[in-house]
Amino acid sequence: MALVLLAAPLLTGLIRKVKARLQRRRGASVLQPYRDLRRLLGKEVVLADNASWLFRTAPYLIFAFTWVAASLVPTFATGLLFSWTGDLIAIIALLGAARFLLALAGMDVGTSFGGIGASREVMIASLAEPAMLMVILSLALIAGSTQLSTIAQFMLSPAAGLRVSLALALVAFVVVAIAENARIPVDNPATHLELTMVHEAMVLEYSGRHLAMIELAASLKLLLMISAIACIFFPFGLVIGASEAGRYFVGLGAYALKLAVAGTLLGIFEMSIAKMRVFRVPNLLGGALMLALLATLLLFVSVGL
Amino acid sequence: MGISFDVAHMLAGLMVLAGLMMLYQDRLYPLLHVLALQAALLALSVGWQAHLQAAPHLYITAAIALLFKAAFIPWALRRMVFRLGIHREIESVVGIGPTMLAGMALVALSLEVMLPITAQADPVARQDIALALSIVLIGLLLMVSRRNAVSQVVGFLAIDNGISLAATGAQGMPLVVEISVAFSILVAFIVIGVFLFRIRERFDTVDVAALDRFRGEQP
Amino acid sequence: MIVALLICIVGLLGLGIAGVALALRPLGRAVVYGGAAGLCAVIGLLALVALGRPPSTIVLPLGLPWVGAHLRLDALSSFFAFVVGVGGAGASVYALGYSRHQEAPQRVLPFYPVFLAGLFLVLLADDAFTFLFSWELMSLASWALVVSHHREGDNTRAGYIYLLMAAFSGLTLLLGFGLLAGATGGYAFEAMRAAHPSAGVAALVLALALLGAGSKAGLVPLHAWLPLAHPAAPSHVSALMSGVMTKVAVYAFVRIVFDLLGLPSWWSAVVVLALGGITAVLGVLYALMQHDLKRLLAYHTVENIGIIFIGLGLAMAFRANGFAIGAALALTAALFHVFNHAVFKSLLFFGAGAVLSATGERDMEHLGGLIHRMRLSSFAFLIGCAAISALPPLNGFVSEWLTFQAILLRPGLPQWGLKIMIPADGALLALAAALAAACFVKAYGVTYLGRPRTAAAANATEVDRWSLGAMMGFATLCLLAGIFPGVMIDALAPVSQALLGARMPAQLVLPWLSIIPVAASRSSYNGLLIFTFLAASTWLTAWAIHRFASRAVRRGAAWDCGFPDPGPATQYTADSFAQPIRRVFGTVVFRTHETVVMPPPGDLAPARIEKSSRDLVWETFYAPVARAVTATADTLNQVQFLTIRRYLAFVFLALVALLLALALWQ
Amino acid sequence: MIGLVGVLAAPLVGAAILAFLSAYRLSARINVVVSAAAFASALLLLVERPAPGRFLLVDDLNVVFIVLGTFVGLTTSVFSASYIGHELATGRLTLPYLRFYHAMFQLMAFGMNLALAANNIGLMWVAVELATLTTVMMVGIYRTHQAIEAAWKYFILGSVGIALALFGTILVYLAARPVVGPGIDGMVWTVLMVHAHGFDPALMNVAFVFLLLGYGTKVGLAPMHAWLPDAHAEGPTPISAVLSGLLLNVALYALLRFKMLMAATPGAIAPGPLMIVLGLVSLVFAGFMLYRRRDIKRMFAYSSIEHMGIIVFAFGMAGPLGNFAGLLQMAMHSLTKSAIFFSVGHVAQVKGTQRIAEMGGLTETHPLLGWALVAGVVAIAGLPPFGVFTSEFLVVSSSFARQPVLAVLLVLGLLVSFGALLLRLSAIAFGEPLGSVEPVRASYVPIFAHLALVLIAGVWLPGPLVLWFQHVAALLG
Repeated sequence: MALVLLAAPLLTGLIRKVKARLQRRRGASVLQPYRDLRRLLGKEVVLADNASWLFRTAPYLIFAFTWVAASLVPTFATGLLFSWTGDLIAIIALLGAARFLLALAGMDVGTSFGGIGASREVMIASLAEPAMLMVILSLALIAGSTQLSTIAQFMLSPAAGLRVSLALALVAFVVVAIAENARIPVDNPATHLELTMVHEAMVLEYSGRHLAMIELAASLKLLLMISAIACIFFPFGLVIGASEAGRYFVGLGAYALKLAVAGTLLGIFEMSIAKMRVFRVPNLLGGALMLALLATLLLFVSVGL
Repeated sequence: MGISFDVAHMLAGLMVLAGLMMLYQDRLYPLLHVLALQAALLALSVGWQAHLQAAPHLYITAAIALLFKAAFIPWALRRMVFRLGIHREIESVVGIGPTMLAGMALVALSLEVMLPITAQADPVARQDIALALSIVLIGLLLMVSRRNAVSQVVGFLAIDNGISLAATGAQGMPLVVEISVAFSILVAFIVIGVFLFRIRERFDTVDVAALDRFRGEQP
Repeated sequence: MIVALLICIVGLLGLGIAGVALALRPLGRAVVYGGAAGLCAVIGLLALVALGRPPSTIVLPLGLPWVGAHLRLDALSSFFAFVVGVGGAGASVYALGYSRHQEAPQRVLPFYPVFLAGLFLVLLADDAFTFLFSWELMSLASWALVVSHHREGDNTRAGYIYLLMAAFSGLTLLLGFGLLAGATGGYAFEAMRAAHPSAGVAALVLALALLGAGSKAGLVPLHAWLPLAHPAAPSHVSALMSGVMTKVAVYAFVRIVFDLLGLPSWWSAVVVLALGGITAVLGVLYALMQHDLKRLLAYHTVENIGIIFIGLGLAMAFRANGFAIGAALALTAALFHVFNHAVFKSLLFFGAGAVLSATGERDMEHLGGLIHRMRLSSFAFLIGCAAISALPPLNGFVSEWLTFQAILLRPGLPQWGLKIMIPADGALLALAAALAAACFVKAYGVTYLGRPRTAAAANATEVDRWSLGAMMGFATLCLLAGIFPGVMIDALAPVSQALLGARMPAQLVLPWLSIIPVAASRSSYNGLLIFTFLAASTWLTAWAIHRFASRAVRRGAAWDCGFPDPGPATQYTADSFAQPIRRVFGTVVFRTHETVVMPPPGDLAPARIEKSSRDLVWETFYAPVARAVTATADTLNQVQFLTIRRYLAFVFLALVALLLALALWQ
Repeated sequence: MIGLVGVLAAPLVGAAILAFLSAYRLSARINVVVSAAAFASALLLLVERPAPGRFLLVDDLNVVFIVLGTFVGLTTSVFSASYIGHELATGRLTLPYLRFYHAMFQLMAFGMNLALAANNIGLMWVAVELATLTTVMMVGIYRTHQAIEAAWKYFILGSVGIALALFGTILVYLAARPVVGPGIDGMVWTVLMVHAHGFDPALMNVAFVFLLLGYGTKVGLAPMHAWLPDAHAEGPTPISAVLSGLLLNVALYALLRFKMLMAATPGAIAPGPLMIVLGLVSLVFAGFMLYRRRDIKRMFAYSSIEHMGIIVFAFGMAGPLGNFAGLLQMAMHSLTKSAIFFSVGHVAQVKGTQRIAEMGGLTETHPLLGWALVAGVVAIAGLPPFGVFTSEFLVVSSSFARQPVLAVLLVLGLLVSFGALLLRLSAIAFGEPLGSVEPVRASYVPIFAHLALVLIAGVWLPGPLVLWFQHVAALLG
C-alpha cells in the first residue's frame, strides 16, 4: 500500500517530463509532484461560503477509496495479503465511488463550472464503466476468475496463448483507462480553459490540503490502471505466491520498468494527438464498449478464441 | 283427415295471403280493409277449430276476433287516421317489390323450419304452425318496413292474428281465451297510446315537434 | 407460526376499521401508524424465524366454499414476508411523523393498514382464489391511497390508469390460474403443483405470469402506470408501493414460474432475460430525464425490477440446463436485490417525503442547498443514493456483484439464444448501474447541494424525529447488509433449497466474513474488510494531515474561475445536468432533439434552447389501444340514437338469423 | 302454503289498499309494511314449501329468485319512501300520481312473484306481461317528453318481445301435447319436465329460438336491449332499481326454465352456444357503450346489460361451476346494482341533475354518499372484497380451461367495461367538487344493507346457501 502511494507522484512527474521533452522544453524535474504536494499541504484551505460538510470530507474519502482500490492490485507480486477482499469488479466499483463523491463535491458549491464538470464526468463514466466491466467479463471468461491475482497467474501459465479477444480487450482497457484518468484526448489535465475542462472543472473550488488529496488520488488512479494493465496483459516477472527475496527484487525491477515504459508511451501518445470535442468522446468510448462486448461474445460463442 | 283438414288449411293459407296483401298495400285505408279481412278469416278458422275440437270456449275467442279485431280496431284506426289527418299513403323503407320478395322468403323459411317436425305431431297443427309462423314473421316485417305508425300497429295486429291462429290450432290448448283477451288488452293499449300521444308518422317520436331533439342522450 | 401471522394480519384489518372510526382525531394517526409499525415488526420477526422451518399450512372456511382459503408459510413466502415486514414497519414509523402535515387523514388512515394486510395475504395465499382476492385487495387499497390527494394535479388520472393496469394484471393472472387449475377447478396450489402442464400450456402460463406479475412489478413496456401512481401517493405509501408492492409482484412471478410450473424451457429464460435487460436500461434512462424527485425514484424502481428479473432469468436459464448451483446463485442474487431495493428505495422515498414536507416542492428545479438546513436527512439520503448506485461497501453493490458472478458463471450453455443474451445482459446491467450512479449524482447534487433556487428551499427546516429515525434506521440497514452479506446469503439458502433443490455454499463459516459465491479462486468479496480499510485510511490521512500539515480554514466567495457571483440561477439544473447523456442516448430512445434559437446580432433578446422528446413506449403500446377503444365506442354509440323501428328491425333480423341458423343446422 | 299465499296475496292486497290512499307518509309506510310481509312469507317458503299444484310451484330454483326479489322489493320500498318524499317536495310528482305509483309498485311486485311462482308456462307469460305493463306505467310517470318516449319505446319493444315469447310458449305446448295429451297438463312445468324426453326436438328448437328472443328482450340482451337504458334513465330511481334488481332476473328465470326443458329434450340443439353468443355480444357491446354515457342512470343501466351478458354467458357455459357462478353473479348483481341505484338516486336529487358532467368531487361534498357509490361501483366492477369478484373469478377461470377463446373475449369485455365504469367513477367521486353541496337526507339503511351482504358473500359464503346453489346448479345441468 505504501509503495503505490510513493510511486504514484513519480509516475505523474515522469509523464510530465516526457511531454516537456517532446515539446523541446527542459521541464520540471520528475520530483516536482512531490514538491507540489508538500506545498499544497502546507497551505491553508479557502472554502467557498456555502461549501458543506460534504465538500470538506469528500477529498479524504476520495483518496481513501482510490488508495484501497490501488492496494488491491498486485504490483510486483500476487501474494498480497488482502487480495481476496475484492476482485476486479470491486476495484472498479471503488473507483466509481470515488468518482461519485468527486462529482457531488463538484456540484456542492453551486457554480456553473462545477456543474459542467460533474455532468460531463458522469456522462463519460456511464460509458467507460460498462466497457470496463465488459473487459473484465472477457478476462474472467478466459481465466475463469475475476480475481486479479488468479488472472495474472493464468496469464503466466502456458494455458493462455495469444487470443483475438485478449487483443480486443487490451485495446478497450487502454481506452477506458485513458478516459478514466482524464487524459488526452478525452480530457486535458493541464488545461485551464474553462469550457474544455472536465476533471479540472470539478476540483475548481478546491485548494490547499484538499486539493493535495485529490491530486494524489488522481495520480494513484493512474498508477492503478497502469499496474492493472501490466499485471493482466504483461505479467512478466510477476512473483507468484511467496518465494525468496531475490525473486521479489526481480519483480520489483520489472514493475518499475513497466511503469517507466507505460509512462513514456502515454506521454508520447498524449503529445501526438489533440483533445477531442466532448461530444465525440462517447463515440470513442462506445467503440471501446463494442470492442469489449465483441471480445466477450467471441468467448461465449466458442471458448477457443 | 279429409275435409276438416282442408278447410282449416285453406283458411290458414288465406290468412297468409292476406298478410302478403298487407305487404303489398301502399295506402292506409286498403291496408285496414285487408287487416279486417285477415281478422275475419281468423275468426272463421277459430270457429272451425271450435267446431272440430268441440271446444265451446273457442267460440268466445272467435267472437273476440270478429268483434274486436275485425270490427273495432280497424274502425278505430280509420277514425284516428281521419282525426289526426295522417297522410293516406304509407312511406315504405325498401319499396313494395323487395318487401313482397322478403315476405315470400319468410314464408319459405317458416315452412323449411317446420318441415323436420316429426309427423307424430298431428298434421293440422304442423301445417297451421308453419303458416302461423309465416304470418307472425310477415307481421314483423310489416312493422319494420313501414314508417307509418298506423301500419306498424297493423303489423302488430298481424302478429297477434298469427299467434291466435297457432294457439287455436293447438288442440286442447288451455288458457286460450285468457291469453287472447290479455293480448287484445295489449293491442288496445297500443292503439290508445298511438291516439293519446298523437303519433302521426312513426313510433319513434311521441311528438314530432318536441322530441326530435331528444334521442336518449344527444347533447 | 402461521396462526400468529394471521392474527397480526387480522389486527391490521382491525386497524383499518379503527382508522375509519378515529380518522378525524389526532389519536387516530398514532393508533393506526403505531399499531401498523408494531404489527409489521412482529410479522417480520416471525417470518425471519419461520425462514428455516418446514412450511406450515392452514385452511380456513372462507373464500371459495368447496376449496376454502388455503394459507401456507414456506421459505419463499416467509422471506418476502420479512421484506414486507421491514418495509412496512419503517414506513409506519416514518408516517408517525410525516403524516402530521397530511390534510384529509380520513382518506389515508382507513386504507393504509388494509393495504399492508393485502400485501401479507398475497404472500400467504396458497390457492388461486385467495391469492387473487388478496392481490386485488392490495391494488384496491393502494388505489384509494393514490387518489387520496385527488384534487392535486392529475392524481385522479394516475389512479385511474393504475387501477386499470391492476385489473389487467389481475385478469391475466386469473387466466393463468384458470389454465393451471383446469376445467375441474383444482384451485389449490397443491393441486397445481401435482398437475404437470403440457409444454404449450406451460408456455402460455408463463406468458400470462409475465404479463400479470410484470405489469404489477413495472416491467417495460407494462410500467406506464408506475411513475404516475407512485409519486401521487403520500410519501410513506409511495415507499411501500415502490419498495414493497413491486416485490410482492416479483414474488408472484417466482411463485408461479419456479414453484407451480415445472422446469422452464430455455427460450422462456431468454425472453425474461431480454425483458429484464431492456427494463433496467430504459428505466434508468427515463429516470435521467425526470426532474420531479419522486417520479425519478419511481423510474428507478422500474430499473431495479429489471435487475431483479435479469437475476431470475439467469436462474431460469441455469435451471433449464440442469445447473442447480448456478441457478441457486442467480436466484439468491435476485432475492438479495429484492431485499436491498426494498430498503434503499423506501429510504429514498422517505427522503423525498422529507423534502416535500420541508419545502412543499417535488420539483428539483426549485430546490437546492438543502444539505445545510437538513443535515441528517441529507446524510441518510446520500447513503441511499450510494446504495442504489451500487457503490461499495453498501448493500446495492453486493447484490449486483452477485448477479455479475452469476453471469460469469457459465459461458458453456448449449443454446445460442442464451450464448448471446447472457453477455448482452451483462453489458446492459453494467450500463444501467453506471447510469444509475449518474442519475443519483444529479438527484442529490441538484436537490441537496449547490445554492437554494427558491425561497421555499432556502427556508427549509429539518424534519421531525420519527421520520429521521426511520431514515437513519434504513441507512444503517443498507450499511449492515453491505458489510455482512454472508448473513443474508445464508438466510436465503432455504429458499433456493426449496425451489431449486440446491443452495449456495454456506458463507458465515468463511474467515473474515467474506463471501465466496462458488470458489475462492473464482471470486470473493469482503465488505467488512473493505469498509474497515476505507474507514481506517480515511481517518488515518485526515488525522495525519491535520496533525502534521496545516489545518487552517478561510471562508471566501466561490472562485468559479474569477467570475463574479452570478446568482443561483446560473447553477446547473437537473435538465442541463442530464443534457450530455440525453444527447448520447436520448436521441435514439426518446427521439429528443434540441433547437437553439439565436437572436440576430444586435438584438438583445435572449437566446433560447428548446428541447422536445417523445415517450415511444406510450405511443407504441398505450395510445393505439386508447384510440381503438375510443373509436369503437364512438361507432357503437350511434346505436343509442336510432328510431324504434330500427330497434325492432334488430329484433326481426336476430329472429330471422336464428331461424336460418336453425334451418341450416337441421 | 301460508308462505306462498303471503308472497302473492300481500302485494295484491297492498295494491288494492294503496290505490285508495292518498296520504303520502301513510302509504309509503304501508308500502314498506306490505313488502316486508311479502319478504317474511318468502322466508317462510324456505322452511316449508307447498306441494306443486297445477298453477303454482315452489322448488329450489325459484325460491332463490323469490327470496331475492322480495328482499330487494323491501329495501327498495324503504328507499322509495325517502326518495318519493323528495320528489313530492320538489313537485316533480303530485299526490294522485303518488297513489298511482304505490299501487303500481305493489302490482308489479305481484306480477313478478306470480311469474316466479308459476308452475304453468301460460300463467308465467301472463304474469310477465303484467309486470311489464305496470313498469311501463311507472317509467312514464314523470310525463316529461323524455319519460313518455322512454315508456313508449319500452312498451313497443316489450310487446313484440312478449308476442314472440307467447308464440314460443304455444310451440312448447304443441311439442308437449302428443306426449302429455291435450289439456292443462301440457303447460305444467313439473309435468313437462317429466315427459321432456319424448318431445319433438325440431319443434322445441323453434320454440326455444322464440323464447330466447322473447324473454331475452326482457333480460335486456343486445340487440334487443334498446328499451332498457332509457327506461332506467327516465323512470323514478326506485323503479330503475327494481328493473335492474328484479325484472331482469324474472325474465332470466323464465329463460333458465326453458333451458332446463331444452336440456331435458334429447336431440334438441344445445341452448348453450346461443346463450353464450348473445351473452358475449351484450357484454362487449355494453362495455363499449359505457364510454359515451353522459347520464349517470343510463350508464348504470348499460352496466346492467353488461352483467346480464356475463350471467347468460355463465349459464350458457353451464357445468356445475358455470351455473353456480351464474346464480351467484345474478344474486350479487341485483343486490349491488340496486344499492348503486339507491345512492345514485340521492346523488341525482342533491345535485339536481343526472348529467355526469355536472357532478364531481362527491367524496368531498357528501362523504358518506360518495364512498357508498365508490364501494358500489368497485363491487360491480368485480373487485374484492365484494361478491361479484367471486362469481367472475369462477366464470373466467372455469371457462378458460374449456373455451380459451371465449374466455379471452370475456376478459376483454370485462376490461373494457371496467375502464369505462372507473373513468366515470373517478370523475364523479373525485376531483374538484361540482354542483350543490347542501347536505342530503338520504336513507342509508338499504344501501349499506345491500353492500354489507355483498361484502359478506365476497368473503364467506354460508354453507347451506352453497349446497343449495350447487343443487340448483345441478338441476340446471
